[in-house]
Amino acid sequence: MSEETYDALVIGGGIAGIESALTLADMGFKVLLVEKEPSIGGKMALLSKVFPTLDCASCISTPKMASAYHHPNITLKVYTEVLEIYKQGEGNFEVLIREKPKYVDPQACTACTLCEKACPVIVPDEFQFGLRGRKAIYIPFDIAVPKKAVLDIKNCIFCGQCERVCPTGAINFLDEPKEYKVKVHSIILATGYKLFDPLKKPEFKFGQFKNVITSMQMERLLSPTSPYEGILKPKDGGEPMKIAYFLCAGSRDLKLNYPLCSQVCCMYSIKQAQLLLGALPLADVYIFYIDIRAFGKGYEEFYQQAKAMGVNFIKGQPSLLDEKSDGTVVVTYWDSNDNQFKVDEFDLVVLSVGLWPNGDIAKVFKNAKLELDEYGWIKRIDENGNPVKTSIEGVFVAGTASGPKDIPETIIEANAAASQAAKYIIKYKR
Amino acid sequence: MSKFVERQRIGVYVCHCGGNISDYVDVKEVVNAVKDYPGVVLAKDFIFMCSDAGQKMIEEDIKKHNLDGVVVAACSPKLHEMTFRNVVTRAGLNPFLFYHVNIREQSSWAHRDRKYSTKKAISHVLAGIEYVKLASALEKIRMKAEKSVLIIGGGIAGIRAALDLSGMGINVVLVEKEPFLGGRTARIWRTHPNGKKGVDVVRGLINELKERDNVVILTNSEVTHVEGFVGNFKVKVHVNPRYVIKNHPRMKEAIDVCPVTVPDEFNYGLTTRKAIYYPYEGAYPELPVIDPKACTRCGECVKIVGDAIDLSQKPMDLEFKVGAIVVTTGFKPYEPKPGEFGYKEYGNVITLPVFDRLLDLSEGGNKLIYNGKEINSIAFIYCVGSRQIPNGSNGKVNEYCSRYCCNATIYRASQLKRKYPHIKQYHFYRDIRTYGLNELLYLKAGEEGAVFIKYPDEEPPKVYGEDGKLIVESKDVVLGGDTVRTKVDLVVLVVGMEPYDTKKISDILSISTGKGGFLQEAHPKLRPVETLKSGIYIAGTAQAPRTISETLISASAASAKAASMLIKGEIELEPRVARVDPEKCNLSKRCVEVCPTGAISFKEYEGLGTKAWVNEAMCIGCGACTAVCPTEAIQLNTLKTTQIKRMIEAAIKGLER
Amino acid sequence: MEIYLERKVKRMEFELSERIKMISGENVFKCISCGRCTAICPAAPFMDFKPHQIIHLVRLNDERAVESEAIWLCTSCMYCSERCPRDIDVARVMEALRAINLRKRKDVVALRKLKDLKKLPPMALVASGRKYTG
Amino acid sequence: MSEGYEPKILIFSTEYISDPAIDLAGLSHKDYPPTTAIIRVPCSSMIRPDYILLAIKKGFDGVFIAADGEECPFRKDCTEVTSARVDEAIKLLTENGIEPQRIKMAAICSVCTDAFVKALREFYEVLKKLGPVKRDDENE
Repeated sequence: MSEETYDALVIGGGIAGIESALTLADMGFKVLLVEKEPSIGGKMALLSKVFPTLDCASCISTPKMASAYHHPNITLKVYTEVLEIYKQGEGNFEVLIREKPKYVDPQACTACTLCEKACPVIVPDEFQFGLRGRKAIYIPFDIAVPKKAVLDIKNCIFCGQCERVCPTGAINFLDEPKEYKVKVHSIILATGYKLFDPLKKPEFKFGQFKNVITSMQMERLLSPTSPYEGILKPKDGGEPMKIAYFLCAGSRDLKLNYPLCSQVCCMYSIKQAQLLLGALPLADVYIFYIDIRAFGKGYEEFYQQAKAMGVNFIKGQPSLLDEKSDGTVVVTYWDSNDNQFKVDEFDLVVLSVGLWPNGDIAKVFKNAKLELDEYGWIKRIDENGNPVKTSIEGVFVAGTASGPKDIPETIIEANAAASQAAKYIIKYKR
Repeated sequence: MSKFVERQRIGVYVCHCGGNISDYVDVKEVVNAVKDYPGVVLAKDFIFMCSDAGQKMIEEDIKKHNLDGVVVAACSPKLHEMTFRNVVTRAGLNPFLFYHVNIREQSSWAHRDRKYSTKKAISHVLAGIEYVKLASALEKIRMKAEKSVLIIGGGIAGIRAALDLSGMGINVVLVEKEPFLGGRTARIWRTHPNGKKGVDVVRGLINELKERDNVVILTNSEVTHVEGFVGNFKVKVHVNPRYVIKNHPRMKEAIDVCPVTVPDEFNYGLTTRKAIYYPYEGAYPELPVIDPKACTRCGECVKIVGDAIDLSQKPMDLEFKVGAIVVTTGFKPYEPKPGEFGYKEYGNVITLPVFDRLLDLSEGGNKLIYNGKEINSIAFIYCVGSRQIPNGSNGKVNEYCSRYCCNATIYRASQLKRKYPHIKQYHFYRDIRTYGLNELLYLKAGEEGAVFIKYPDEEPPKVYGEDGKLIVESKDVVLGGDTVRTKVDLVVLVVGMEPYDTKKISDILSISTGKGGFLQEAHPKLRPVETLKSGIYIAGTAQAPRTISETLISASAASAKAASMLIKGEIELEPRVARVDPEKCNLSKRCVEVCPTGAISFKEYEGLGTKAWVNEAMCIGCGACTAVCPTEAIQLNTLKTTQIKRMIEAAIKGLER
Repeated sequence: MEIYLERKVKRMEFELSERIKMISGENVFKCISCGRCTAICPAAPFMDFKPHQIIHLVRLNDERAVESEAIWLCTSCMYCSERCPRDIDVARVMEALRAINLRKRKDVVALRKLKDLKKLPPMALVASGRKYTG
Repeated sequence: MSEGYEPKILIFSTEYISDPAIDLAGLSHKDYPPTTAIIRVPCSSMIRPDYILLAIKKGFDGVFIAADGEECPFRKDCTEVTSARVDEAIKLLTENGIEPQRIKMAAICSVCTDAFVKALREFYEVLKKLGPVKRDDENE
C-alpha cells in the first residue's frame, strides 16, 4: 500500500485548525485536516453571536468551513482519529489514522434528511447539548460541513428504515473502520478544549434543578438555529424573566484542582446578557462575578455598554441554591455593591462554565514526548521567543489546545502556527 | 469594448436529487419549459446530477454538442458549485460559463405546493440561462509580486516577523526609528513565565536574526513615503546618520573619554550616559551611536578610534520595492498627568516602566533604594491611564483596558517577593485581570502575602504626603466602602499602553486607526492581522495592548498572511473585479466615492482622455460601483448590469407561466 | 524555624495574618473575595463582619477581626471551608481568631447583648456556649 | 381581484450571507411565499435602483433585498451604502407613480432564517394590501 504524503497534518477541525489549514494551503502546501466529529467547525459553529462586535458566529465560521472543504490543497477527513504518530527525523512524521465507519457513503449521500425522518430512535443531541433529541442516523447540525448523514451505530436498532428510504442507496451497515498510514512533514495541533462538566461541582445543582443550565446551552438557545426557537426555561417552557449568571463555574477553583481562569467566560456572559436583553426586553439579568476580565480590544467598552444597558453586575458569588416547586431557583448571596445580604429568586440560572484541557493528544506521540503543563494544556516551550512551539520540533500548537483563548486570539495563533509550520517544512522537506 | 456575442449553445441540466427535488418540482415540466428557450440546445434531467454518471453525461455533452454554456439546476451552490465547475473545466469549457441554479433549498424544500415550486424552479432556471448567455470566459488575474516585505518597527514583533518571513524565503527590510533594535521589551526587568530578562528575550531573537542573509536592518531610520499597492509597493526610507561607521577594538575607550553626560532615556533618566553610547550591554546593532543633540563635536572619541567614527556623516534617503508591509510600531506607556495620584508631586511616585528599570539597576544588592531611601513597602495603583471614565471635562481618556498590566504587575510582585522578601506590598485594583493561565501568577502572589484591595470604579485611591511618608488612602469594596489607609515608601502607578505615533504611520500608509488610536484590523475575527488595505498587515501592540507572547504570536500571524500572498512570487486574484468601459465613462466620480478599497482612480486612455480605471489588485468585487454609475460604464465582470436585468426579465416569465 | 516562630509569638510582634497562619496553618492572602463563604454561612446574616470580610481584615492586619462578634457567631459548620475555591479553611481561621481572644482570657460575646437572639440558629448558641469554656 | 391575488416578489440575496440563510429556511421547511424568485449578488451594495424599477415594470409586485448588514464580508458600511441605493430606488419608484412600499430591505445573517421568513411574510402581506401594480398596458 502506497503511503500518501502531505506537507502538514492539522489535527482538529475547529476554527483554529481550519484557519491553520487554510493559511498553509494558500501558501501552496498540501494539508491533511483531520476532525474526530462528523463535521468541522468545532465549538464556534455552535455559538450565537461573538463579542465584542456581536457578529453572528456562523457568518464567520461557515465561509471558512466551506473554503476548507473546497480548497484544492486541503484533504479533509472527518469522523477520523489520529491513533499513532512516529517522528522519523526532522521533517518526517508517520501517522496512523483511523476513519470511523459512518455507515453512510458520503459520496452518495445528498443530505436529503429522509433517513433522519424515517429513523425511529431518538437520543440526546450532543450538538444541542442535550436540549433536544436527534435520530440515530443524523446530520450533525444545520450548517455542518460536509453535510452528510452519519449513522450512530451504538444507538442503532438495525430496523433498516433508513436503508429503505434512502434514494441513493448510501446506507451501508457493513461499513468498517479504515486504518492507514500517511507521511507528513509537520504537524499542527488544534485539538481545542472541552467544556467543564458542572456535575463535578454539585453545589451548582446542575442536573438537580432543571432551570440551572450551562452557558453553552444558553448559547444554543440564543442562536438563530436554536433548538426551541426561543429562550425558554427547561422546567416548564415558560419565558424567563430573571436570569442569573454564575461566573467562574469550573475555573479559578482549587477545590477542583484547577486554579486557571478560563479567559472567555466573563466576556461571553456579558455578551449573552446583552443578547438576552435584546431577546427578552423585560428580563432582568444578573451577573455574579469575582473580577470582570474584559481585557481584550474593545472588551472593556463592551462591558461598560452592558452596564449601561442595565445588566446587573454583582461582585460576590452565591453558593447556596434552593429550588421552589415551580422551578424558580432561590439564590443567597452577599452584594458588595450594596453591602447587603440578599436572597433572590431567579427563573433561570446559567453557569458560565470554563474551558478545560483536552490533552488526550499527548498519548498518540509514540516516540517523542509532547509535554503538557500540570493541568493538561499543551505546553508552550518557548513562551517569549516562539510561543507556538511545542516540546517536539516540527509540532506546533494553535488555539485553545495550549490554554483558554478567545476567538480573535485563536485565529491569530492559528496563523502563527501556520507560519512556523511553513518555515519548518521549507527547512526540512526533502 | 468589443461587441459581445451572446452564447447560443447552452446545455441545461435539471437534477431530481433522487426525489428531493422531483417530489416537489415537476422536473419534466422544467425541462419542457426551457428546452425550446432561445439559446438552449439541449435540456436534460437526471436522477443524480452530481453522481459520476451525471458528471460524465455533462462532460460528454459539452464535447459532443459543442456547448458554450452550462446551467445546472440542483441543490445549493454551496454544496456542488465547485463539483460542476470542475466538470465543465474538465470538458474544456471555461468554468465561468457555468451557472449553478438552486432549485432544492430555495424551491423544492421551501414550498409544499408542487405547482408553485415548479414555477419558481423554472423562473430560477430561466434566469440562469440568461446569466450564461451573457457570461464571459474569465481567467484568474495573475500579477507579479515583489517577494519582499517591509517591516516598520524593530521591537520584538518586528524581529519575530522578520525571522518568520526570511525563514520562508522572503526578503525583509526592517526599519527601526531608534538606533537599536529591541523596543520596549529590552527594558523589562524580568519576563513571565521563566524570569528571563527583557534584554535576553530580545537577544535570543536577534541571535537567530543574525544568521539570516535575506534581512536588511535599517536602524535610526524612518519610513517617509509609501505608494503603490499589494505586490508592488514603493517605499522611501530616511536613514539618520549613526556617525559610528564600524567597530573598533578601542571603542570602549572612546565612549569613556566622551566628556558629555546626559540622562539615559533607556533607564528613564535613572542613570546617565555619554553622547556616544550603547543603551545596554549587548544591544544590537553592536555599534554604538552618537546622539547628535548631545554631541559637542569635540572630537575626543575620533582621536581614539580614528576613521571608525565620521562626524560628518549625512542622512540618506533610500528607496525599496516591496510586496507587502507589516506595521509593528508598538506602544508607549501612559504618562500620568502631573498630580494624578501624586505623580510629579511627590518624588516617590513612579510608573511601572520606571520601577522596572529601578529593579533592573538594583539587581546586585539585596536592598531596594530609590531617591537615596530604602524601600520597605510599596503600593501599586492599577488602571492608571486605562479604563478611565469619561466625565465630559477631562479631555481624551483611555476607556480601554490595557490588558498586560495586571499580569505584569502581579508577576513583578512575585519576583519582588523572591528578591526582597521584607518589602510589604499593597495592590489597589479594580478588577484583577490575570486571564487564562496567568491566574497562576495571581494565586502565587497572593500565597506569598501580597495584599489586594479593591477600590470602587468611580473612586480611585488618593495619594498624599504626611510626615515625609506617602499615604495611600482608598475605599475598600470588600469592607463595604470602609476607608483603608497605608503608609508606604514608594507608590508605583501601573500605567497602561497608548499607541505610539499611529497617527503618523496611518497617514503614510493610509490605513485607519480605531478607538484609542490603535491601528484597526480589517475584521477582528475574519482578518485579524490584515488592514483594509490589501498587502498591509499589523501586529503587536500597535494594534492593541498585548503581552510579549501575544505580540510574538500576532507577528507570526502577520508573517503567515504576508507570506501566503507573496510566497509564489505572483499574486493570484479571483477574476471577480470591476472593469470600466472608458467609452461610456462620463467621469461622474460616483464610483470613486463608493469604493471601499480606493481601487478606482483615473487614467489616461488613448484617444479618450482621462477616464476612471480600476486597479484589479485592489478591487474586492463588491460591485458597489456598478450600482452608482450613471452610464453603466463600470461593470462587475462576473455579474454585469445587463445580466442582472435579463435575469430579472427571465425570472418573472417563469413565475407568470 | 520552629524556634524563630516561638520567640516571635512571645513578644507578640507578629502581624495578625502571621499569627493566624501559625495557629491555623491557613494563608488568608490566597483569598480573592468571591464571597462564597458568606453566601453559604448560616450565621452570616447576623454577623457584624461577614466571613469573607473577616479574612480580608486579617489580611489588612486590622484588629477588628479579633474584636468582631462574628467569630463568636461562627458555628464551625465548615460550609465556608467546603465552598472556598481558593481552599482556605475559613472555619479554622475563625477558630484561630477565637483562640487569640481566649489566650488573652478575653471573652467577648455576652448572649444577652446579642441582637436578633431569637432568630439565631440554635446551633450558633450551642457553639458559642462551647466557646466560653475554651 | 385581490382574492386570488398573489404578489410576486423578487429577492436579492447575497452570496455569502443571506443566500445561505434562505437555503437554511428551505432546509428547515420554513414556509414562506412561493411566488418569489431569488437572484444572488456578491454584496447588496451593488443593487442598482433601476433594477428595482425594471423588476416592478416587468411584472414583480415588490422587491425584497436580503442585505448583509453588519456581517458583510466586503465592506463595513454595507448597510449605509445599500440604504442609499434603496433611498434612490424609492425616489425612482415614486417618480414613476409606484408605491415606495414595494421595496423592502432587511439584514439577514447567514443563519437568520426566522428573520428572513418573518420579514418576507410581512412584506407579502403589505403587497397584498397594496394590490397589483398599476402598469401601462404596453408593459404587460
